[in-house]
Amino acid sequence: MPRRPIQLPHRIESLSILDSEGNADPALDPKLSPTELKKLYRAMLLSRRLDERLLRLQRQGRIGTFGPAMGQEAASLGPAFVMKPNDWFIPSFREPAAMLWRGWPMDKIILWWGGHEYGASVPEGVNDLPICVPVATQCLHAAGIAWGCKLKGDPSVAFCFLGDGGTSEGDFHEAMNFAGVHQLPFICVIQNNHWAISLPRDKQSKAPTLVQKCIAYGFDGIQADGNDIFAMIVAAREAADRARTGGGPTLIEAVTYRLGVHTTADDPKKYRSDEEVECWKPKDPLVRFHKYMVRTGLLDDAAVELIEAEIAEEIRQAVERAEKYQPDPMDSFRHTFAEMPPSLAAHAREFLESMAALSSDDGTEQPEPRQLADA
Amino acid sequence: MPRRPIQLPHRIESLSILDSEGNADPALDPKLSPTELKKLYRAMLLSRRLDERLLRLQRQGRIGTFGPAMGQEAASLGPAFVMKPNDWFIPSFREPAAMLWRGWPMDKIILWWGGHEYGASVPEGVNDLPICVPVATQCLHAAGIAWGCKLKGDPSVAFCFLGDGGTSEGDFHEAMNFAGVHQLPFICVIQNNHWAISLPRDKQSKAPTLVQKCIAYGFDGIQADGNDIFAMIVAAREAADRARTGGGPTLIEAVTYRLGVHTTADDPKKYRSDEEVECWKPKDPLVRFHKYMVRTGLLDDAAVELIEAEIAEEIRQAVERAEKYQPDPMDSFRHTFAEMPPSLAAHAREFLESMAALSSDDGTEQPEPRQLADA
Amino acid sequence: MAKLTMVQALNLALREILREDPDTLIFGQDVGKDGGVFRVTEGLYDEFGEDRVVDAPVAESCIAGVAVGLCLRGLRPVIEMQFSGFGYHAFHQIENHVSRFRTRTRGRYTCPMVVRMPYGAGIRAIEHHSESRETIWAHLPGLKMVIPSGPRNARALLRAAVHDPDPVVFYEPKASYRAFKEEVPDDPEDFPIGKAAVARPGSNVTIISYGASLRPTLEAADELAEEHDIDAEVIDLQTISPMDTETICASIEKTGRAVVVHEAPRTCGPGAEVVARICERSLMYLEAPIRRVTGYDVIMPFFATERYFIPDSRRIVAAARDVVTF
Amino acid sequence: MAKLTMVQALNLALREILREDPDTLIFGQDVGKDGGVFRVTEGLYDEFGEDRVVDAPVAESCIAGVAVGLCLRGLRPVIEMQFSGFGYHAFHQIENHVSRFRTRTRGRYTCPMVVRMPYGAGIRAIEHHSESRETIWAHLPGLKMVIPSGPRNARALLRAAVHDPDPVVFYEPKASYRAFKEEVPDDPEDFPIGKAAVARPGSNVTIISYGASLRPTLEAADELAEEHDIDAEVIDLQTISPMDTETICASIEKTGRAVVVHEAPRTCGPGAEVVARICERSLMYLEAPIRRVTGYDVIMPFFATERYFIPDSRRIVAAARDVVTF
Ligand SMILES: Cc1ncc(C[n+]2csc(CCOP(=O)(O)OP(=O)(O)O)c2C)c(N)n1
Ligand SMILES: Cc1ncc(C[n+]2csc(CCOP(=O)(O)OP(=O)(O)O)c2C)c(N)n1
Ligand SMILES: [Mg+2]
Ligand SMILES: [Mg+2]
Repeated sequence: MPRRPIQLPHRIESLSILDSEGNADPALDPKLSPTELKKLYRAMLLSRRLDERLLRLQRQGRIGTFGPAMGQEAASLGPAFVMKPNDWFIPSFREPAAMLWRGWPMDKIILWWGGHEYGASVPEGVNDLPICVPVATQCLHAAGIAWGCKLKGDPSVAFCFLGDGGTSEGDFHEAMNFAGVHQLPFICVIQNNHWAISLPRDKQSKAPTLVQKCIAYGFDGIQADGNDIFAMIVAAREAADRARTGGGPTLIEAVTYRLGVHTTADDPKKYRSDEEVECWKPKDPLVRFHKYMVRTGLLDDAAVELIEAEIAEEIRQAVERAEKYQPDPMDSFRHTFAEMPPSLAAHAREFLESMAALSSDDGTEQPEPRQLADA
Repeated sequence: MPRRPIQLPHRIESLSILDSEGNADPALDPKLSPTELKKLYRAMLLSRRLDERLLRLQRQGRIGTFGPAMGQEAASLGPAFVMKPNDWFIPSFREPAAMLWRGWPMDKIILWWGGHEYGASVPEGVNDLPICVPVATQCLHAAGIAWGCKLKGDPSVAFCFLGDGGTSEGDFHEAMNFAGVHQLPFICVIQNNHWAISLPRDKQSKAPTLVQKCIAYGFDGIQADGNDIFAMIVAAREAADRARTGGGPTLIEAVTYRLGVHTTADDPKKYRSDEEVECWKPKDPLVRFHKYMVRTGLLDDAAVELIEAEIAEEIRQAVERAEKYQPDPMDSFRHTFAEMPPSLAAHAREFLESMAALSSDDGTEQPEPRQLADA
Repeated sequence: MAKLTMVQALNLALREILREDPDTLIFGQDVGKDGGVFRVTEGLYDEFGEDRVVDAPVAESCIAGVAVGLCLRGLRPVIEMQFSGFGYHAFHQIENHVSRFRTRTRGRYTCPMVVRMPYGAGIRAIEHHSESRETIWAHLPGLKMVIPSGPRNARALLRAAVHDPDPVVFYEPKASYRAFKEEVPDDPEDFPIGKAAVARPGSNVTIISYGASLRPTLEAADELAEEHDIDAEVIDLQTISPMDTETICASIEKTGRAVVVHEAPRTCGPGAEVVARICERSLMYLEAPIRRVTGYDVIMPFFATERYFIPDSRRIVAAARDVVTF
Repeated sequence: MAKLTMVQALNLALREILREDPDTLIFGQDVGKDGGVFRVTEGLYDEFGEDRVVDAPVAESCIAGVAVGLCLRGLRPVIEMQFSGFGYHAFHQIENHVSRFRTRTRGRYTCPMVVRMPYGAGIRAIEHHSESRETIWAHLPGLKMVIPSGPRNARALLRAAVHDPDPVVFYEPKASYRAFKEEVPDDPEDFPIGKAAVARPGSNVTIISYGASLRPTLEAADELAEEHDIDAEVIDLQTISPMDTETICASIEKTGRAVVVHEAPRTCGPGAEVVARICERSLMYLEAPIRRVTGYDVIMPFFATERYFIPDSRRIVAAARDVVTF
């Protein structure tokens, strides 16, 4: 036929399971065990409380600029719940819920925002990448990891996260396309929180959904309610099953909302209305999950209080540990290369002299750089 | 509904009008006048003959590496036919047919391949960009030009060309997305010639068509037979009408084939079969258009012979003009900045001395750099 | 005359150029309603509207490449990379096209754009927000590379950059954004691009610096004078490329001694170029080796320890004393 | 011992490392069946198959970023940018990630990859195919920058680059790809990264060069000896960063005179760094200003006139004579 519509073989769907009142659609409910549900609830709450604590620490000048993830906890926690230990988790910067779930020591997270490389030194035995600042660059790392797994015959899956803004970057495109070509075990989760700092979602792309971008790469996608822990689990599980059985990549658009500031350096009042934020509050993933847990009798006020107390203590201890951390500025020289070349060793000596002079000069206490064997 | 397929508002179609026997579908035929048809035929033949001549010049060492466009003439000529003089034409490197149609002096094209900036110095009064080498980078320029036109209230449209390989670059993605957001008068023509040097189309992207990539950006697209001058004209005209009436961008996938080498530095025998090439020969746009012209009585052998003779002479003269061209190497200094800063002027003096020494040293004839007032 | 911070001075310059020339426009992430993450474009969206102060998607190559198109169409974009650490995403557009359009088309097309980027350490920012990579731009032929050191020259150099017929990469030292105020004349002024300034005249040693390092350099000069009886001449490069050899060498030929100061890593940093030019033209005037007080050849650390990696007046004083007592 | 061109020597090195280490793989545009546009990977696809010699889509950031992921997963990719002029597309991945993974994770993750890129002028290639931009890589902490000058060191340095636990940008002088043959030992050899070589011993003047410029430099040295009675020592840097100050300065302290030669533009080029290091350490040995014979600060022209812009032996001889007779 000389003129005809083109049929697209790939499917995109939208999914939501838990409503604002905390009712789960029985046909779609992933039917988790009470233990699982309680663990998930606690994890979501933990992430929320840690965010709140970090906001206070920032105001007190005890950490630097901080970007909270409030309102987006389900979007990363759902997929984290689905990940196996050997799967790879490639975060952006709004996935503390998933990081905690994956076993990151909380003090590392605190220290990342406190300006310490220690916070990026991924715990041994955990297949995760550290927080990634340059938007969408991590998508290519995830594709590379997924490809590496495939080449090695390792059944692990790479779970990659980015924001709605990140979809505009070339690196997102190049990663998605590559993952499609090689049919990689690659799951890309877009946390569409409707804002990229001050740019609203509809100015980021004319595409009515972000999930439809998967069509450009020839694979499937699903738009899930990102504030619905069940929808996120189901979407991620289907994607993971597909990836594990050689079915290739999946794009998941998690429709969520950034309830707070972009970072503590940001003032959202300049660009968005309070009404919009109010509208989203009832959809808060924690509120909804809480309603569900109470409604199903898995939690009551007393149980929640207990969890809150435990969490408060856990956070208190982590802050304490974090604030005891003493960096060694020589580490910058030590970890530039596996071995220090002579010209860098000369810089290291210069640095040591400068540190010594600084301490003797102004009498202030400076971190004690450990001498280097090779400097 | 908790789980449902997502409906896409945008339309993608495929279009072909002229068949391999030179029959045009009467319902879709753009009904050009005999004069227009003859002009188009001559233009297509001119581009083909120039390509052939450039291949010979390359073998004789009279120009450098050359990338022919044989087999792809209709894909750029169709859109060029639709462009108005004030529209902007942003080529890649396989659009000599369109360049000639737009009025580029043939010697400039020859001199571009001959290693002279003169070949990139766009004729005054023509809204075109020169040949662009870094794949897909020109897409952003086209988007910027389209935006500039829109901001200035200028009804011009930007026509941008790239290859199937180019669609993998981040810049293609960023340009398409931006054009969508601002609903720009931007037409992007992918010349899908099935190869990016040695990478076949199906290894470039898993998407079954390239046109479907427009869905990622929220606008319409059409897959046209790129070896069919009529399909290309109709597709481009619809896109241009949409652009001119504020309807935003269009993606056109021109399905064509690179009949020749990637460039004269390339040996396609290493990676593709002769059978594949043979398969495509009957679809050659020039062959099909020729059949149409003969069938409809617009041309006969004598007429074609006359055109061939005219073209041969035109090319001969252009080569002669091109080979008379004398570059001034000082132009590199002259055109680095509007005004030459003192440190560059010092380099220019050094250069002049070196040129003088070179001429006196080896007695060979060197281009005579004109002295600079400011050097 | 008003006393302004650098942010205010840059804002003033942008307001002036938007008023002056209807073909100018501002394009970058969050430059609109938000006024820029550092507030450099504050209020401009309200005054000039959404067609002249335009928010970009999160895509830096897009910002630069679209700006090329705008230039070709006759506009004069002032684009912003939110942090210089993300300007690398646009490196290919700037190398492949911005720097070349004039020469490859023999002047038929040009790219009179300004690429603003906040750079450098010292504000306790997160990873990737603290580098100084001026070398990579200064090395590219066809580009100019400008770095102001204070409110007054920030305003005057940014105006000049916009008026320049060629592309200018304009690094803004974010550590100096709000660190101090300076008198900025009410009447618009442009400082010439390609000219260094003698920020403090002196006779015993020449200290060459620019950007955020100028303040510790001037402090060092004061201390050298007060405590060590050394009269340092301080040169503020202002333009990294094309570099003003004349002003540098004239000073060296007077003082015979030099120290170069910058935050960028040492290897192939602008300081190397300063030294090389001195050695080519004024070697025989040198009475002591030249010292480079610079960033070390390491990645700028996360902010908890970054301050030890930024040249401070102490290191500059020590180097100048070494050079003078050589 | 076989006499090989540089292309053959590089091919040999790649074949060796693919045989040696099953975790290595080659990834780049047209490296597979096509054997690379310069035939450096010829035959490797046939020997090692499509999982170890892999064609990339036309997307350079993809090549580099995916290679980061491969490294994190324990592989050792050797990636190719088809021409250095398109390596800029990957600059952000290399700056933001390749150079930093070790330091930011304190050694938990590393990027032991090699980024091969043909660079430089002299083969009558089209626009964007003839630049020398080693500075932009040499300036980045955490990266090593290596440039061979002939078949033997090309093979030995590429092997060493692959064996290096850190990322190496490996520029290949395409003008030298087939220009001459050299004996390459049958037994594998690695040359140390970070070490310069004395390519020709001498006593009157030190000429420091690398890559494609080494040949005209050696020609110049011959001419200086034969026609001008000047005995030049030639140093082949081999590694641009980390630079081997020791070898350079030891030579200067012997000869007292220096010329630096490279094709890259002069401003902030590697030559500036060489001069700066000499001035820091060996200034008092210098008997004449140092001369830089380099590319000019212009865009490398299209090929019809490019040869006038590449340092040739004539310019080197003239500079060396000036320096010696100063
Ligand atoms: C490559 C790059 N460009 C710009 C920035 C500055 N920046 C940080 S976050 C952000 C917005 C990102 O928006 P989105 O992807 O939607 O993520 P969100 O912040 O909403 O989670 C920008 C522009 C950056 N970090 N990296
Ligand atoms: C950014 C960039 N990367 C690589 C190249 C080298 N190169 C030139 S043409 C080409 C293939 C392009 O394929 P396609 O876009 O399909 O265009 P075609 O050559 O088929 O017309 C490549 C990789 C380039 N010119 N630019
Ligand atoms: Mg967002
Ligand atoms: Mg193609």
